[in-house]
Amino acid sequence: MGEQKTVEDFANWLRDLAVTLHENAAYLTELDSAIGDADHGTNMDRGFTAIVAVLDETTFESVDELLKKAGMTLVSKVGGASGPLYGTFFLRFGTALAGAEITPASVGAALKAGIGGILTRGKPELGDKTMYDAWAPALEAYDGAVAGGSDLGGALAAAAEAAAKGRDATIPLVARKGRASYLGERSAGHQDPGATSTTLLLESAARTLA
Amino acid sequence: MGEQKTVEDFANWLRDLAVTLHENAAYLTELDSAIGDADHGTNMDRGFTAIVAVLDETTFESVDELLKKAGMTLVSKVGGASGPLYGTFFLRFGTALAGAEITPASVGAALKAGIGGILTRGKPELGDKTMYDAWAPALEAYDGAVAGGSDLGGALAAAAEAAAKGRDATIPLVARKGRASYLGERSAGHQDPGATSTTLLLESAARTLA
Amino acid sequence: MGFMKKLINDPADVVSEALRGMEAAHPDHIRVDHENRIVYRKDAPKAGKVGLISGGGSGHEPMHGGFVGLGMLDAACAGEVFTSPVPDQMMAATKEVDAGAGVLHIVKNYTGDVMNFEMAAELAAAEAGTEVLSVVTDDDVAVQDSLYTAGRRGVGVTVLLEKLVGAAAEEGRPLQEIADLAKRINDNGRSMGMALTSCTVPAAGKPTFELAENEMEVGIGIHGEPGRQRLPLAPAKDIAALLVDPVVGDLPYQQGDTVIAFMNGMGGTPLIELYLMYNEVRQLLDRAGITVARSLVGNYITSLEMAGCSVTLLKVDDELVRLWDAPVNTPGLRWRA
Amino acid sequence: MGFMKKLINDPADVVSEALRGMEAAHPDHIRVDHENRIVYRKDAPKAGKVGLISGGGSGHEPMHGGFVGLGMLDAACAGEVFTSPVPDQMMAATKEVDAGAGVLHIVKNYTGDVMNFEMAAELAAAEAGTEVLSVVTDDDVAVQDSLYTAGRRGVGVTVLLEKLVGAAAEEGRPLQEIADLAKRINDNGRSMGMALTSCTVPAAGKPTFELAENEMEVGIGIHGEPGRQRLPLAPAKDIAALLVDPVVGDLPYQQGDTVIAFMNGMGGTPLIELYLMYNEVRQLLDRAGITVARSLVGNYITSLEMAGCSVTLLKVDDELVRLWDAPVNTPGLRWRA
Ligand SMILES: Nc1ncnc2c1ncn2[C@@H]1O[C@H](COP(=O)(O)OP(=O)(O)O)[C@@H](O)[C@H]1O
Ligand SMILES: Nc1ncnc2c1ncn2[C@@H]1O[C@H](COP(=O)(O)OP(=O)(O)O)[C@@H](O)[C@H]1O
Ligand SMILES: [Mg+2]
Ligand SMILES: [Mg+2]
Ligand SMILES: [Mg+2]
Ligand SMILES: [Mg+2]
Repeated sequence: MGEQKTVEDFANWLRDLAVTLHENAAYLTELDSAIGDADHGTNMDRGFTAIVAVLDETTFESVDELLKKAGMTLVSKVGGASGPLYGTFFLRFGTALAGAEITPASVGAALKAGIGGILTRGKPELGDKTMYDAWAPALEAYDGAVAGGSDLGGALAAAAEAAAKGRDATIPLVARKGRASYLGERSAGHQDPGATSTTLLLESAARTLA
Repeated sequence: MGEQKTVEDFANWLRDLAVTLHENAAYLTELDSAIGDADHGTNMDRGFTAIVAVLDETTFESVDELLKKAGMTLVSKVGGASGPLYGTFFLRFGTALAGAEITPASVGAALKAGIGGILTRGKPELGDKTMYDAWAPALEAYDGAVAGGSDLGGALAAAAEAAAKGRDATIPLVARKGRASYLGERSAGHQDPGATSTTLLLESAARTLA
Repeated sequence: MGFMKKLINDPADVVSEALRGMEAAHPDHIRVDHENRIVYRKDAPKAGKVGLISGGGSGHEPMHGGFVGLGMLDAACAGEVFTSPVPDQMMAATKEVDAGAGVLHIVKNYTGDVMNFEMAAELAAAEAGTEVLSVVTDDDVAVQDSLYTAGRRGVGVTVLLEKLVGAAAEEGRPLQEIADLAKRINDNGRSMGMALTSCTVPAAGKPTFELAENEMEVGIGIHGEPGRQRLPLAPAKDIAALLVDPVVGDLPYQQGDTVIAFMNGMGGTPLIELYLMYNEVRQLLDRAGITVARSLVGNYITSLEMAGCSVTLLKVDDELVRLWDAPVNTPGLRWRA
Repeated sequence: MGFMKKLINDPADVVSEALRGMEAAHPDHIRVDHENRIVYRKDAPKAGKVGLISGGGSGHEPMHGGFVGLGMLDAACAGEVFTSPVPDQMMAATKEVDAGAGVLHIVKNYTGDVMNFEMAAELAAAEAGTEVLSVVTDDDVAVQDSLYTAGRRGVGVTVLLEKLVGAAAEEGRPLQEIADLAKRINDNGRSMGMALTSCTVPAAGKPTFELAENEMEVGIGIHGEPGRQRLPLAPAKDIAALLVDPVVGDLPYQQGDTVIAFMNGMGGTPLIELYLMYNEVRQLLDRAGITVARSLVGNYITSLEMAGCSVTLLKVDDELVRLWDAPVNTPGLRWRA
């Protein structure tokens, strides 16, 4: 439980996430059909299938190398909006953990760095109806849990729960970023696909890094 | 009844036929959809609408002029297979009546000439699943009725009845001429559109020239 | 009448309004006689050149109006949708493009087209003394050929023939030579088509045939008519074989032959699929030992909004390849000009 | 997964198989790096010439791969269907076509495209020292423009821009001038599109949106996304007004302006309807006092098999008309070459 997490644990997270995204590919694409271009599930599935292929081939010495490679793989294989966004997230998440011990605090700082990457690339603001609407409350909840003494698993569980709330909160929003913004008022009433995949990512992390 | 038919009577036939074809345009096109290209009703309707326009504008001195003009109008306005076929029919039908008294016999000879035009243009044989499968028995029945002493109306009624039988007999046939022939065996089970319009033509004649 | 997913106004005006748009779009290539619905090469008649005329029902765009211009047709007569034009149109066009060297009528083998062009040729010869020869294209191997039937349909080869014969006419060759060349091209070409969907004749208002979501029609023509066979949907690889095999199997192809390969879309199939299909076709031709000298991929002889495709192969020699490469400048096909 | 009326094999292979077919069809124009899914102009890099690169999701054919060749692009990067390509592709293309004069990236304004191209430009500049400038097209008036949103989509103007800037690059003009020209072209172009039907992303297996038989979507983009408004089906005349009015109403058109008018099909709409629509568009432009210098009518920037169309107007001066008329020799657009 409270033990130091290893490269294997993070690799297992990525493998679990790949399975989850594969299982949810049709669902994510369906959400993207309503207010986008019907590819978010395929995009995420393609990216994480590629990550699993890398994991099968390569042995990683450190968590940061693993995560940076995951980010580079997403950048190279996904395309669309989600490729650079999730790719940059993992690149910066990994970079922040370079040389660091894996602690609730260091992971929190890395999450923040990763989300910073999303902000740099996509310039989302809260309420724009994007994945950031899941990431922002997740980070806040994570930090709060750590401040309250949670271990990594607990903090990730709190983050996942907050992400899910943020994801649900995207439903009534009128999109201002991403493809959904082209629909104007018609984007209201639909859940953002990226906020949904972000929630799956954090739920998987809470499951596998507990 | 047995009186000599005038230009007006023949003009009335064409007008009645125009109404009939207009009313049956969707039906004829539907038949042509099954084994052709979905235009027979539109073609016939366009042609006879043009004939009515001519009738509204022109006074004809003789039956043969009227019928030749009808034929030329069909040739000029219809196109497709039915334009030259019905156009040539009316051209030769009219030409055969030039200078002749309108009698059951002269009309019979003219019908034969008209059908000869169809044979020249389309080279149909009996059983090819074309309009000729209605025309051929119609002519035979007409001649038989005249030989049996029928007046014009009676002979036309006999012709129309035989045409209807010929039309129905096209249903099981495998087409060898026209577009339906492209379907091979799949053309069987469908009624030929041209045989159907030929029957309408003769039924209208029997109605208006009785 | 049901709803039609078409960009049209009154169904009766489709052809004439489309011709107006075409004229507006291509002022450098064509002029249009709207009363007679004839698309003329802007500078027709060309002194000393054999006049080339084609025509047929509308709904096959860009054929034929889009193939009017330098190196191809001098005039195209547009009929109603899927209905052959009338002799008056071909007569008017024949007189207009005759520059003293005679006129060739390029006719697709449909009963209506053949009869209407025949009447026009008779009348034009009688009235104006114009020398008219005709070539009838009949390349569709989906149709059983026989003396007792209407014979095979004219489909994809018509496009290639108009290009090749157009180039020959541009060289100033005499009418009989042009007609012989046309005949030779037709004899060396074969086609086969298939449909994923039906199409709707505007005046009819509903699809000519119904096709379930798991079905396709194989052996279709270009008039929305049903095909020879209804089959379950299949991968592109299998569809390519269904089209290529009967084409290659029919005379006159054999190992070592060189062809122009024409992958045609029926109107509603996007280019990405046509390229994908062409990849399959090329693999089959490679395996059959047939060399492709030139390729044409796109929507050139269509059936309104029908989804589907056809494959045409034309056996060529060096002369035909040279004629293919010659300049052409029409709305629908253009190169080296 | 339901049935798809598409000529494909495995949905995952659509893009790579289509690229193989494209390469087979156009051996004189292009070569394809299949691993990186890049379509190159056959003779790239051209010494001394600014390299022009575009790219984007697939499903818009002939754009962009069909616009590679003399007088247009040097390379096009193909993403998955409706998914922007990845930076590795743009980086590879950038290095390959750089002939010392720098490279222009032509990017349609979509979050994914912009981000991926940005990453590529950063990396290419860092790695190889190639000078890279970018132009982002955003001409779709269906989308409300605002500082706080993703902004307008890049649609039809992209095609015209690639042609015009391609001609300028062919003249050997320097990178900054080319980029300025591109910016000016984008600023002077506006578009608006509509759909009669949805389309199906192969990997998704079903239509992106559902549309009843009496409905149409107005204000759509090119990725099968729903539009701004769902309206009852209307005659071509009314649809033309729905498209032309917001385009003309937006800056910068006014009475007396001269434009290139581009009537584009979305992929499933046949040419006969596009010409008919263009006739309507021209009448509206006449009434607005706008002169059409050049026309382009056809399926050039598409959305798979979607039925529908878009109108693009680009305000031009004599120089732009001259660049438009300059030779172009690509699979999708070709003249004077
Ligand atoms: N500017 C942005 N900032 C943050 N997230 C964004 C932005 N634009 C889009 N997204 C996210 O990306 C998701 C769409 O991803 P995807 O469908 O894979 O890419 P694309 O939109 O290019 O098709 C959206 O649901 C949204 O959450
Ligand atoms: N060779 C022929 N001889 C006689 N009648 C024919 C021949 N070919 C076709 N027809 C008739 O023409 C009818 C079709 O007419 P129509 O649909 O108007 O023309 P098209 O076949 O050119 O579309 C057929 O139903 C058939 O009766
Ligand atoms: Mg998407
Ligand atoms: Mg018909
Ligand atoms: Mg017809
Ligand atoms: Mg996308």
